[in-house]
Order: sequence, then C-alpha cells, then structure tokens
Amino acid sequence: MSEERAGTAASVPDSGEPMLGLREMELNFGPQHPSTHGVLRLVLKVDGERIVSARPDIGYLHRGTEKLFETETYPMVIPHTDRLDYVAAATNNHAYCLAVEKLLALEVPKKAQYIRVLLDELQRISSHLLWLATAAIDLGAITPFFYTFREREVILDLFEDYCGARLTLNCMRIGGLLEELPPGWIERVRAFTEVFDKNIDEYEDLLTENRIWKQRTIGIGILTGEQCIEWGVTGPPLRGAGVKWDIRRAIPYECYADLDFEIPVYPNADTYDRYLVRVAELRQSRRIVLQCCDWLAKNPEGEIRGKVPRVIKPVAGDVYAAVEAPKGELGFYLVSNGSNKPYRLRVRPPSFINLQALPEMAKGHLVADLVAIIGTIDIVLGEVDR
Amino acid sequence: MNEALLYNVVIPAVKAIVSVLVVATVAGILTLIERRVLARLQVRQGPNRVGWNGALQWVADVVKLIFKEDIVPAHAESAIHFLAPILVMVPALTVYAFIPWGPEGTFRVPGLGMIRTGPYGTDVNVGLLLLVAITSIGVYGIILGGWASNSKYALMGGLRSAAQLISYEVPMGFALVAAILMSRSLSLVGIVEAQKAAHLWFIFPGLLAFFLYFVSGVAETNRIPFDLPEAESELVAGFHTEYSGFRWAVFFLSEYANMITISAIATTLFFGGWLRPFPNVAWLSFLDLVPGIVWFLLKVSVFLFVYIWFRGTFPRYRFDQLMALGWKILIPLSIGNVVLVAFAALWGIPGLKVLSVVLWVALVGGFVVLSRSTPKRRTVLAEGV
Amino acid sequence: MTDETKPPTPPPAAAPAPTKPAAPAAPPKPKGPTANDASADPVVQRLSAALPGAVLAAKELVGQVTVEVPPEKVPDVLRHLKGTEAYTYLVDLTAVDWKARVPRFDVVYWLHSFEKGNARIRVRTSVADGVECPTVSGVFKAANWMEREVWDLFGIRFAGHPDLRRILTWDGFQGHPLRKDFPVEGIDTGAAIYPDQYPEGGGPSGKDGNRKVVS
Amino acid sequence: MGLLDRILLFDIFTGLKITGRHWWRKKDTVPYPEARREASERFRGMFKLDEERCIKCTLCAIECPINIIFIDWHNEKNPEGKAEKVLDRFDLDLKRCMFCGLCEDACPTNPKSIWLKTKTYELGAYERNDALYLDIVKLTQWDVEKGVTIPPAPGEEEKKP
Repeated sequence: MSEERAGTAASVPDSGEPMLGLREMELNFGPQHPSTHGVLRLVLKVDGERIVSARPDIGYLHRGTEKLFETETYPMVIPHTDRLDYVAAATNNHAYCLAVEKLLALEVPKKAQYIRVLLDELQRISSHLLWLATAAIDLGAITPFFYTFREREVILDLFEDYCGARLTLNCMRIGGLLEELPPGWIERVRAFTEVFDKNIDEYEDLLTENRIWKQRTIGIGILTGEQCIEWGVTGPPLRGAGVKWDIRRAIPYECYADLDFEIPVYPNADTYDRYLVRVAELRQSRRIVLQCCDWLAKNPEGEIRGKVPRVIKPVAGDVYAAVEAPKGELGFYLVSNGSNKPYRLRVRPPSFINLQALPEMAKGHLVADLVAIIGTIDIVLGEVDR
Repeated sequence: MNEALLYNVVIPAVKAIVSVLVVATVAGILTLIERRVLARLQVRQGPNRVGWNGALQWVADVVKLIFKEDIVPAHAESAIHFLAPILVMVPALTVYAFIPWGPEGTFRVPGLGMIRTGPYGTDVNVGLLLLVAITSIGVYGIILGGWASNSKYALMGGLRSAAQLISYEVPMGFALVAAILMSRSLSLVGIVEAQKAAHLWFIFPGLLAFFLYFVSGVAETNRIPFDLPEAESELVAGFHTEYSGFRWAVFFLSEYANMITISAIATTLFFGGWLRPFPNVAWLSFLDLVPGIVWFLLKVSVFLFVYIWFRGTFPRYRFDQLMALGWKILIPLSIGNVVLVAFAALWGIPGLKVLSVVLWVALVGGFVVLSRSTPKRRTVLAEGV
Repeated sequence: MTDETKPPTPPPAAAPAPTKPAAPAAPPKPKGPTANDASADPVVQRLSAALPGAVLAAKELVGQVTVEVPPEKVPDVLRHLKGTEAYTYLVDLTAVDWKARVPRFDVVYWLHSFEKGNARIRVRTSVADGVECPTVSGVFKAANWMEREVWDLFGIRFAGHPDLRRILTWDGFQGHPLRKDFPVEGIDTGAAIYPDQYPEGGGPSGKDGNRKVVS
Repeated sequence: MGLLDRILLFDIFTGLKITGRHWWRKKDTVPYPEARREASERFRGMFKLDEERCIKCTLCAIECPINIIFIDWHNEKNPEGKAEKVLDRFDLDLKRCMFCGLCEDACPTNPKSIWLKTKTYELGAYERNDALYLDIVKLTQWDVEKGVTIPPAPGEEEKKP
C-alpha cells in the first residue's frame, strides 16, 4: 500500500531529520495530467528533472470488457469491441470478426474483404492523424493538431456516410459487412485522398525538418529491435526500430496479399523514426485506399456478406486472429464451447503491451522527454485498461 | 499652478495612472487578439460569442477571473503565495515609465497653458540600464510563486524559469550593448533620435543584435518555443499551476505586458521607435500626418503578431536544449556581435552603413541560394533495412 | 423486475436469449473446422525429444498448433522454444477459466517466430485453483504485465514473478473478475484503495439507485 | 540539411510560411447553433418507434447488447375477434444507449418499426431521467413535440408506390 501512496505528501517519511540526503523526488504524473492521453498514471522517481524510474499505474479505465464479452452472443460483441481502441474502431471490429470467422470456417466475399480493408486503412489514417496531433501538442506545437483534425474530420464524415457512426463504428459483421457502400462514396474517398496527399506534405513541412522537432525527438526513447521483440512491442515502434514486420504482410489476412504497398521501416529506434514510420504509413495507407477504390469501382456487384448461419454457434475450440491495428498487433483469442456466446474472449491489446516498455524507454530521460515518449508509443487507455 | 508641482507631481501622476490603465487594458485585449489570431492560423473561428464577433470576450474573461474563487493550496506559504503575482506585475508595469511612445510635443491644456511633455513617463538618461534592471526583478515573483505553491510541478516550473530567465538576460544585455554602441546613448529617447540623426534604423546594422534580442525576449517572456516554465504538456501549468482567480490573471496579464514591453523596446532600439518609415526622405513627409505614436503602435503590433505566429508554429524546446542554445550559441554570438558592431561604430555612421550592406546582402543571398537548392524533405522509405 | 404482475419479456437475461429467436428453426449447423492431432509437427517432435515428458498432447485447429504441457515445465518449454526454435516473440499470455473442470484453469502462451516464416505456436497448461504456476517473466520480459493481468483477473499466482501486484483493478480489490463465478454486475468491494480507511465490503451502497442489477 | 540552412533558420521560416499561409484559408469549424451539420442518411441518432408496424416480437430487446429496451405486451381480442398483441410498455433507456444499431438490424418488419436513422443528433437534456428514459409515448411522438420532420424509416420509401 505504501507504494500505492508513493508520491503523495503522506509518502514522505517524517523522520524529523533535515532531508539533505534526499536526492530523488517522487512525482505523480497523471492520471489527470494534460499529456497522459487519458487516465494513465506514472509514478516517477526524478533526480531534478531526470527520470530515475517510471512506474506506470493503469486500470483507471477498466470496464471489464472481457467479462462483458462472455455475456453477449457473438453478434452482440461487436459494439463492445468498438470501445477498446476507440479511435480505431474498424480494426477492432475486423480482428474480432476474423477470429469468429476462422472458427466458423466462413468465407468472406471478395467485395466485403476490399471494403473491410478500405475501412481499416481509412481508420489507420485517422488514428495516425490523431497520433500526430497529440504528439505534436505534447511537444508544444499546437497547430498541427488542427490541421490533422481537419483531415480526420473528413474521414469521420466518410464513416458516418458509410455506417452511420463517426467513432464507434460497429461497421462490420461476422461473415462480412452490414451495408453496401452508399452511392458516390468511392468518389468522395478518392477526392479525400487527393487533398490528403498535399496535406501530408504540409505536416512534414511543419515538423519533419524543424530543428526543434528534431532536437526533441532524435535519440529520445530508444527501444531497439531486440528490445521491442523481447517486450512484445509491435506496430510503428517495432518498424521504427528497423524490424520489417507488419501482420498485413507477415500473416496476410483478407485481400492484403493482393495489394501493393510498402512497409515503412526506419533504423534508429527513436521517437523521430517512429514519427517517420507513421507519416510514411499515412502515405502507404493512402495508396491502399486508392487501390481498394479502384477494385471496388471495377467490381461494383457482389455479395457483401458470406453464408452466415442465423445463429452463430462456432464449434468448440480456440482460435487466435490478429490484425495490424494502427497501434500494433491487435489479436482476439476466442475460446468457444459450442454455445452461442464466446466462452472466453481475450483481447491482445497492442497499447497495453507496448506501454509495458515505457519504463525502459524513459529511464535516464528528462520529464519533458517522457511526454514525447508517452506520445510516441501511441496508447489509447480504452485499450490498455479494457 | 506651481510649475515644479505640475511637472514633478501632477503630470507624472496622470501619466502613471493612464499608462497602468492602458497597459493593463491592452494586455487584456491582447489575450483576445492572440486567441483570434491563433484561431485564424489554425483554420478555426476563435472566440466569437461575447460582443460583436467576440470583441468583449476579454472583458468576460477578466470579470470571470475576478469573481472566481481564489484558492490557496494547503501548506502553501500563503504570504509569499500572495506576494508573488505582485512581484511579477509591478516591474512589468513599471517599465512603461521609460518607454517612449512618441516624440515630445507641446500641448495646450485648458487652465494650465502650454505644457511641453512626451507620451512617456520620463526620459531617464540611463533608461536602458534601468529597464533591464527592473525587468529582471519579475523573475523573483515567478520563482517565489513556484516555490510557495507547495506543488512539485510549480516548483519545477519556478526552477526552470530561474535558470532560463537569468541565462537569457545575458545575450539580451549584449544585444542591448550593440544598440547602445550604435546610438552612443543609454536614453531610449536618445536612441530614437540617434536613428533619426544617422538616417538609419538600427535594424540594418543591428540585424544580429535584433535577432538575439528578440529571441532572448521571447525566452524572457516565457513564450513558445521557450515557454518551459509553463510548459502545459509537461508541467501542467508550471509555476502558476496552483494559482487561480485574479492572482492567476495577474500572472497572465504581466506575461502579456512583458510581451508588449519586449516588442516596444525592439521597436525603439531597432525600428526607429516613433519614426515614420524613411524619416529623412523628404517626399515621404506626408507620412508625418500620422502621429508618431501610431507608427510606434503599428510596429509594436507587428512584433506581437510575430509572437503569436511563433506560438502557432513551433514545438517547445527541452530544458537542457534551451540552456545549450542560450549559453553555447546566443551568448558567444552576442559577444561577437558586440565586437563587430563596436568596430563599425568606431568608424562612425559610414561603418554602420557598410555593416548593414554586408549583413543584408549575406542574408538575402543566402535565402536566394537556399530557395533554389534545398529539395523538399519528404519521408522516404529507408533503404536496406 | 419480479414484482410486476406479469413478467415482462425484457430486460432479457442474456442467458435465455439464444434459445428464443431461432432455436426451433435450427439452421444447418455450419461445418466448422475440426481439430487434428499435431504431434507429428516437427517443432512438437523436437520439443518432446528435447524435454521428455513436456508434451502431453498437441493438436491443430485452423492451422494453429497447440501444445499441452504440464505447468512445471512451462518455463523450460518456452526457453527451449525461444532458444533453439527461435520463437523469440511472446505474442500473448492469458488464462481461461473452466469452472467445473479439474484442474480449473488453462494458461495459454503464444509464441511467434520471425525467423521461421512467421510461424506461431501456442503452449497451454492446466493449473488448478490455488496452485502456483511458474513465471515466464524471466524468459520473456513481455510476460511481466500479462502475468500480472492473469493474476489480477483470474487469481492464478505465478511463482517467482518479480512484481506480482494487481494491474487493472486496484490494490485491495476483492475477487478476480474474469472467474466464471464472479458476477457480471460486480460486487461491492468498496473503494478499498485504502483498506485502513474503508473496511472490506464498504464503499458505495448497494441500494444506490443508479446501480442496476443485471439479472 | 546543409550548414547554410541551419544558420539561416530555413526550417523555422518554412514552418512560419505554412502557418502563415493558413491565414487566408477557409475556416474549418462550424459555428454550431447558427450553422448545423446535416447528418448523413445513415446516421444513427435518436430512436423512433412506429407502434402500428411493431409486431411485438421483442427481437430488438433481445439483440440489444446492454439490455436497455424494455418491452411488455398482452393479448387482446380485436373487433374482428382475432387475438392481437398490444404493447403495454416499450421503454428505451437512452442514457445508456451506445447507438450501435443492432436493434434496428434485428427488427423483422419492413419498413422497420424501430429505427435510428432520424438524422437527429441533438439529444442533450437537463434532466437525465426525465428526458433520456423514453417511454412509448416519447418514442413515437418526440418528433411531433419537437416540431421536426424526420426522414422515413428505412424501407418505407421503396414501399410507397
């Protein structure tokens, strides 16, 4: 318990002696701190401003989602998955649907696959834009926030047109999708990608070469490729550490094998390289979106939902399915006992596992760098705490 | 009325009251202007509800802050906690006694006859020195406020500002020395008149000095990219984390008053103060129809805009980087600049003119070369990994 | 809800929901994938050769190989897989509560190999309630938080874990939420962050109108 | 980056240029109460119930992931002597709703009897229990009370000749 109270006034031992020997100060960073991206709490030991140790304390947003999953039938789980990583709902839906489809041995129609990938990539763009916005604000640059939100808004509008919601999409169904694309939607996506290309250049002009941005990010929060693998860190931090690994290529799902895109990799494993990875991924996601648009324009006909039984009762067994979410590998481990409800549905949350490496990354840096490091991991507390 | 009484008591008192009121009001309005300008740079609307297009927003803010509960944290040093905002505010307003907003003139005041005075409190012959001395006092308020709050974040903010403000006093001082060398006067009025006499704004020979002064000035006023003592995303709000209500407003207003001070000094030293553009070109004399104070305010507002523009553009330095910038780059540069300007000033006005030509040709030439040669950096996929 | 004269249909208990809409219609059961024996898998073969008695069973479902191992062998098995088989990345670690079964829990580990063409393998072990499972946080650093989470949500202790504290619920929380006998609507644990101030079972009252009991 | 652009702060000026350019750009925000965004066709917003069409199958209540729909009905003889289900209660706890739309998907009638695609997103209320706990009257009548016209239910357009 004393650990839990560390950092509060009560934790300072009242020994009556002058505290001349005290070198380290405990600093409570969060849960109500402007740059902890939600309700993350870090208990820091600082020597001046240098961090001696950082101890994340999570769980402030724990909602028992995994317990809740067990009480819902398979289709009813989907809206709950929206609320894990609430800035990337489409990928959450996707990972869950993949898991159930695997256990049902369901074939998803090609058209549905392309639409799913299209939604995923739009979601990746929006999530990375949000990341860029908040990471820039963490480092003091307030304006990129508004520019990226301008584009994100367009994506949210597109989502609203497609599935009726902007954030918690609930846009996929087991075996495919619920709704057809609305007329004219593809053209609007195309128009967005055109504007978006120029806007990425704008963000880069603002940040990529800016000396302050570079000084603040280069060499900060280094987590090498080996360390990433050891800690299970996936997603942009892994690719920013020179490991060319992306589930979309490594274990292709849906139609990713047919699509032409690159996996951006940068070697230096620092905050700046992770920034570069994400910006390059914006461009690659845009490419994928365009390819999906082309395919869908050529093949307007087709089913969007496979042959799904009316009551979904997978066979007893367990299955794991993962997608490349914007934050890393998002997996769903589904244990079925043959009933119409998941017996156990475990989420492998990328944010949770990436956050675990934070103390390693933060050690020895300044408090100001800690803010950059929290930003660079790109956590969403809804997913960390579930 | 007794002339001595008039010139030594009444007029200064009136000026003091007016300048305090005006500066405090303008600082308040500046908060609104900043929000609107920032909003425009960020493709949004900004406050537009109170009054015509939000014109009264600042009044609403001030009223709200005055009526807000004034919280003193438990275990805070309440006396010092109370004193700190005053320590910041008083020097921020005091310096307006020396800033010359316009040239001296003669006015007819009913009942008093002709009065010869200028739109400044007083013309002190060591005005620049006094100004640096007074502005330095403000940092005590910040440090004490941070310390007295009994909060770790506030303490860190206070410590940061102590180091930062003291460090940046040095390059600022050296930049001022360059201006003194050029004008051979310590009086602010004297500096403006020297620019008129030299047929030269000191921005031309003092390009480097101006750059150093303005950068240090941004740092002195705790503005982005040097807003480390406040550093919202790191230290919550820095030294004023534990302040609320009117005491917080006092901190806030002094920051804006300091911004105006820095801009006003930059105008006075380098941009010819109240002088119109090309003050010695005869055929432009129709510009004299605009009073000097307006020219002064125009120039000041340009600098204030640049302040806000900076805020809308840059990320924040880290603390050690800020120190490195100050001690390793700005201070050597400012000393070098003093030497450079000293030699030029030794030669007299022609020397300054030569220096101007050299500096500006180098600057413009460099930009021409760069704009042709620099390819735009885009994230390209790293090869071979 | 029971005090009403006629039992209203909803709020439908989650449990009867499945039978209601479509049970009579009984759609053709989808031909799901079937589990196969995977003891012939070369990795499994080498594993059982290297660590005799480690592999209790191995099966494959939709291409995912699961190896059943006894709990005490788990660190050795994972060390073997990490060292000699190059499964260097611990994807996930979790548990499943089979309420009535003995032993009660399954602890599941996934490993991923970057070198072997992104091959994945799942290691599963059965742990009885109250029995400690050896930690693998010495083998994979990533296991640290995942084991804490399993301890927090399932109450499986990991022997030798460096920092086995609750992670998602708060210190002093009573019970382990993902156990099947933990009620979905939660229990009154009280705000037991400071157990000396709040007695066990204290905290917000159960009579609070905003707390709705889900039947 | 060469030495020259480091000395001349080229990156700094590039940044200033980008933000300065936005001075003339169109503002992207909407001054809300005066200007309103039109919700899209499929936007999932406020619920609307058509009591006539409802067949009291309770599928929406069953499909709701968080059990916020409460339906109660009884049988009655209609004038023709046939047994007919009559709704006693159709309540919807909007304050807990997450607008997933599964109830609308589940509704077997065509056009749907309960639907969210009403293009209404202004659901704010001062009293959460009064305004956000919707009974059958509110569910069917709110658009009349508010004086707004809402688009027809999905499937209604096609049915009309």
